[in-house]
Amino acid sequence: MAGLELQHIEKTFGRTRVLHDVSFEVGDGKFFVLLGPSGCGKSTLLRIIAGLEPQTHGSVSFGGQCVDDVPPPARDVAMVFQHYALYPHLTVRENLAFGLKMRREPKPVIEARIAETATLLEIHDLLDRKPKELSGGQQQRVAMGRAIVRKPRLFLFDEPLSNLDARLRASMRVELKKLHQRLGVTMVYVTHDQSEAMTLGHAIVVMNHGKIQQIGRPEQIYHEPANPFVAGFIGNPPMNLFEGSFRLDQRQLEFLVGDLTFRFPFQAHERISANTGMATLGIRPEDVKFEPQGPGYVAITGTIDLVENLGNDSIVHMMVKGQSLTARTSFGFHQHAGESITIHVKNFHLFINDNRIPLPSP
Amino acid sequence: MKGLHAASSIATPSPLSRYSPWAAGLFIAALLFNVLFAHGQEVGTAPFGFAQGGLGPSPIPVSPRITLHSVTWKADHPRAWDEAIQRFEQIHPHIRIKREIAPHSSTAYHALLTQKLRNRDASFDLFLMDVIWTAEFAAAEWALPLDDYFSPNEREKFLPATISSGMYRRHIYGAPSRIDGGMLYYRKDLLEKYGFSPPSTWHELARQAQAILEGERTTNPLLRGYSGQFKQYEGLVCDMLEFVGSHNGSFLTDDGRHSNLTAPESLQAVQFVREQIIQRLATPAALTYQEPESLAVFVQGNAVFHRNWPYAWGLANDPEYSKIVGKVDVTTLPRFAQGRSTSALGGWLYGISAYSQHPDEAWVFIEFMTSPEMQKHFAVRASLAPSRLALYADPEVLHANPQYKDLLPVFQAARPRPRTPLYPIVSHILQRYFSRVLAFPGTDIKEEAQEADLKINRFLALLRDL
Amino acid sequence: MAFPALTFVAVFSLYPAMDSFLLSLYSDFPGPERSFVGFGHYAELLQDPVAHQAFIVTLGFVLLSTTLELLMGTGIALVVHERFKGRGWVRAAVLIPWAIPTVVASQMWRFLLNDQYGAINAILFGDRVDAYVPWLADPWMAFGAIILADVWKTSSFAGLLVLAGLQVIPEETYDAARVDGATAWQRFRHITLPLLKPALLTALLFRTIDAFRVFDLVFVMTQGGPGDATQVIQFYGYKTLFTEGRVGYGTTISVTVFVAMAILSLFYVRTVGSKLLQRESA
Amino acid sequence: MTHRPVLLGGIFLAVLGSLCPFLWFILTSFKSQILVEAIPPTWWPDGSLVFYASALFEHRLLHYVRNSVIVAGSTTVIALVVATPAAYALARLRLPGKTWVLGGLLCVAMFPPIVIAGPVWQILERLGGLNTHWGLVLPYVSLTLPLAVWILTTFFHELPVELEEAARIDGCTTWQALYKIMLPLATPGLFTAAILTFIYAWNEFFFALLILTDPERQTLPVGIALFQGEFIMPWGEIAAASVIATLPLIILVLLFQRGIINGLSAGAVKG
Repeated sequence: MAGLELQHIEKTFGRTRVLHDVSFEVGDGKFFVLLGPSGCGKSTLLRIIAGLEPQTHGSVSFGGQCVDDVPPPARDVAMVFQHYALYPHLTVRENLAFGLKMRREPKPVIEARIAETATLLEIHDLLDRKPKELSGGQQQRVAMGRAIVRKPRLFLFDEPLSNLDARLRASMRVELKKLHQRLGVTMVYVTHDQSEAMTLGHAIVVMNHGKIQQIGRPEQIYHEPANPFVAGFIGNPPMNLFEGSFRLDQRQLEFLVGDLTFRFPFQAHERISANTGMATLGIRPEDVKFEPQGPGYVAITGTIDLVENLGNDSIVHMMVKGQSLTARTSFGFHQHAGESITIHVKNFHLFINDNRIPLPSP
Repeated sequence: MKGLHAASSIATPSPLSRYSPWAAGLFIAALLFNVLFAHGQEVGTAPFGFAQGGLGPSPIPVSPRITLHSVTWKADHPRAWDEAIQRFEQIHPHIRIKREIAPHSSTAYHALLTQKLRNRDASFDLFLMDVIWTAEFAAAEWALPLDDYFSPNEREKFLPATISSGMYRRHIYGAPSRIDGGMLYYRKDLLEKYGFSPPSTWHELARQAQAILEGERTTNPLLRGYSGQFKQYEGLVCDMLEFVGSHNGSFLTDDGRHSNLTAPESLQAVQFVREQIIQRLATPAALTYQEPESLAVFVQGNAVFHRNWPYAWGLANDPEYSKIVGKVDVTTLPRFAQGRSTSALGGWLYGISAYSQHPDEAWVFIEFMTSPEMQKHFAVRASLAPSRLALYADPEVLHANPQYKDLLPVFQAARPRPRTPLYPIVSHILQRYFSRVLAFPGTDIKEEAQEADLKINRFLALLRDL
Repeated sequence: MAFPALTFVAVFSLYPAMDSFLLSLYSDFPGPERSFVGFGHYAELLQDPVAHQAFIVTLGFVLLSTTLELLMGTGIALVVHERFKGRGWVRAAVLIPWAIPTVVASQMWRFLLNDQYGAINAILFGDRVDAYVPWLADPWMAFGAIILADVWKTSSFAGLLVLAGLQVIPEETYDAARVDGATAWQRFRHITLPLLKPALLTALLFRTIDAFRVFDLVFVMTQGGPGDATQVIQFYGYKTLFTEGRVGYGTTISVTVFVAMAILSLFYVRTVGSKLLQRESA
Repeated sequence: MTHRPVLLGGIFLAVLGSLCPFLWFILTSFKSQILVEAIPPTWWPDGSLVFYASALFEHRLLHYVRNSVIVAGSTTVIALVVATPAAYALARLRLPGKTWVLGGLLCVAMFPPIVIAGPVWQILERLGGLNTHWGLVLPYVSLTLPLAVWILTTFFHELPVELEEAARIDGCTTWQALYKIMLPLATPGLFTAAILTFIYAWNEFFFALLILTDPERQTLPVGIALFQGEFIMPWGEIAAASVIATLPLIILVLLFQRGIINGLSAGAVKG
């Protein structure tokens, strides 16, 4: 087992640069998630870690050892692919045994490991079937099993759950988490699904356009997104983001977005007043309150457009002075479209020049 | 000319070429001696002592056994050939004959053989060659001159036409295996029925055929007047030579330097073939016929006259194959009023490859195959017309082939196709010309002949520059 | 990994082809020593009426035979694509012509087309023997006969390629069309045909290449006759090179045919073939 | 389907058109000589086996069949062994000129045999390959490679790269990944390439005639073509020989027609 370190990884295909100076470190035994929209370079990064793709610059090391010149078979990693990549002509048992055979493990060891893995994943019944006789979830388990059975020093997952339906995905997520707890091996997990990232990862790297946007623990990423991209990418429904500019009115700080004005109950600090250009203001839907709150809250009035009732909570879409805004409320919400409503917000996220600026407390 | 001498010097400096013709005689005597007295010796180990002792400085390796490779076609009478070769191997235990089989058709056979020779292939020693190739093979120095092996005395015993077909510029390159000549087969029953004697001119043939066709229309609507070979292939050149030649025409001028197709005699003969033979007597179907198809028409009883080679006699009288057994006779081909009957000379010669390692042994084999005994064997067993003159008086041969007696004059006067190293090219031009004027009745014969003349002359001119 | 394959191709195809090309630059006459004539033979070819005619005959053959083969092939493919009892046997049956050596198939057609004992005459005219047609005697019909034999021999191969194309068209597409009220003909015209285009083009390419090289058929059936009516360019090349021994001119003819075909298929490869290979990044 | 009669008609026509000409040959093969060239032709044979006897014993047909099996078989095996890695490399390499390599291969497939025959003959003569089976197999392999590579390349293309990567991560070398994982999956494509190669080698006439003049080594098409004697057209023997010679291929096609078609649909045709 080992940690993983990436230093200044760059990758170009022809003239397109898909990775820009990517560096991070994954602690031994951690569950590390690479999160980003499709095409952000996260899969390429994973393939570079696996050795399937050579990087253009930079280096990869496992447990302090540089593996740049180590071919994939010798890197001792296991990978679970998006489409599982089970060998269609082999039975489940043979699929599991394949990697061990390639490494010339003795037969009894192979059998013991298969038995162990089958128990762990509860796939005993499937061992003698061919992949095409399995359901999607079963194939997924086998793909996982093929990785586990090898006892590699590093697990790599390339969107392993994206081909499953929602329920199965949720339950597999739990199992994966348990599995990690039991095995304690370093795992690198690529996904575009932020909820998978939040629930699974010890640490998350958010990537976009081949660049790292933010590295941090899930709660860090949620509560203190480093830039508008991360802020908009994490959270469901996504954060409301408003482009606008600040104005200092009678020592009162105002943020203007078209006709909409946010009046903050506090004064501007230097970094805000120094900025005369545009800034981005973010409000998480779950931070919007419908009842009057204490001091420090900003109140705005708007009109309800649409209410999505999700059972235990509701998503309220509204128009506020020509700007649309989404809110999430966790208890019964009884107003209807067309009605006027006043909201109260205290938690704001502010980004200037794509950087997070902490707002002063009132 | 310089090339020809070079050719003989390419040949391994065998004792025969050095001490000939005396040595040749000695050598052969030694062989005969060997044959006569060395019979009991074991095959394969028999030391060929005579050659060594008898010829002193002989560089012939005393190899226990030599395999001669002979290029040939698949014979129509394979057993006759097998027997001949068995017999040879019995007499000459130190020589084995291995046959390499090439396609039957003269053209395809030629393509394959020349491909090998062009590449100086030393893997075969001797070959059968069509009489039309002598000039080409000699000029290219592919065939070894046989002057030292094949003595003038011996040559006199063969039909002159066959010997001259093996000659090119005063050297001989081929020993005749058999002779072929075009001849007229006819239904003697039908001719007798209508009171005709065999036609001596083409117009007479046409008249007789017309009369018989009209008379037989009800009994056999399929009956045709004439069946010959008019497909676009080498045989067409032979058939047309017989028409043109018997009208005092020729393909080339007498000196062989120019094409002569536009001569009026030639044009008229071609026109006769187009109008009388193809359009009327033979029907255009003849444009698809080679020998087998044209013979099929005849043996099915559907043609009055049939032009073919000597081999057809045997088949026409074979009840397994023919419906007209006993109703067939054969005669010389007709002529035009002003001309002389012309029979195209065909036949095959034995030649020795210039690249052979064993030319002496090859000659031993050739001599055996062209010996009176073997010529007789093939005449009797396979209806192949012998190239040796004497056999035309041989009772056994005549018993098997009674028709030969009358045909000897045909063979003696048989007319060769143009003798030029460029014969294949000339032949293709001729084939195209004749086939076009026969298959497209609207074409202007003279125009087509001029075009062919032009092309042939262009190639012949190249030769003169040599 | 491609090294052994490329070696093979280099030694037994490319080198010989280059060698031949060089040969085509040397004179055939006079004498055994050949002299360099540059592109003289190519200039001669441009002036050669026999070659022109052979080229036109070849072109006609290629156009007609490939068109007919694609039509027949599509028909065959549509039939054996349907599900019915004994389909395996029918498929095997239509593949038989393809499995018969061309030399044999051509002999067979020569036999079938015989003017006296040929089966075709017997089928058409029965006992009315006087009506029998000497198919190969007429220049046009002989040309037609060559095409007929080729179409018979290779339609099933074209059919095979088209059938393979049919099999990748999803059944749902037809269901959708049927829901939209398309008739069988409309479904064929507007769905099958457009989706079949790549398969048809592939078949067209392979058949065109082969048709350009047609040789065995003519060699066996007509020897180019009557009156050069069926003399295709390859046969003319063969005659010149192998029978007449004019190595330079003969290779010139063949090299020219090759170049014409190469241009044709490079055009094809660029239009269709590149599409074939550009989906890899998906 | 709703258009049953149309379909039945189509089946009838397709089978009739494909089989009838050959049926006539089959009928002919059971006739005796006098019936073969009878005018008008007679339909029904008299059941004579003369031609079969002659083809089998006089012309030693089985001996040609044996030679053809050897030549076509080894051509197929060698061509596939050589073509597979090449196709694999072409399918997987990220080369800009790949289309051109494939186009070039296609060009090679177009070489008229006449163009290369002479030089090939000379090479073989230098190698001592004339009149040997391997001497014929070598040019056959070269001539069938382009088509085989073409088919296999498109086939490998269809196989997911993921599988191969999984194999690499499981510890396979490139070669192991090829023959343990990709090859078994490409079986239909291999099969198609094999049958096309086999039929080519089985039917080829021009090179076989040129290279093999020793009757001991000649292949079937040459053998049958040489049935023809100098002046006799042995239709009956040719018919009988064709029937015998075609039987193995018919059985082959019957057994594997599904494989051939599946192989083609996954490979050559998609575009």
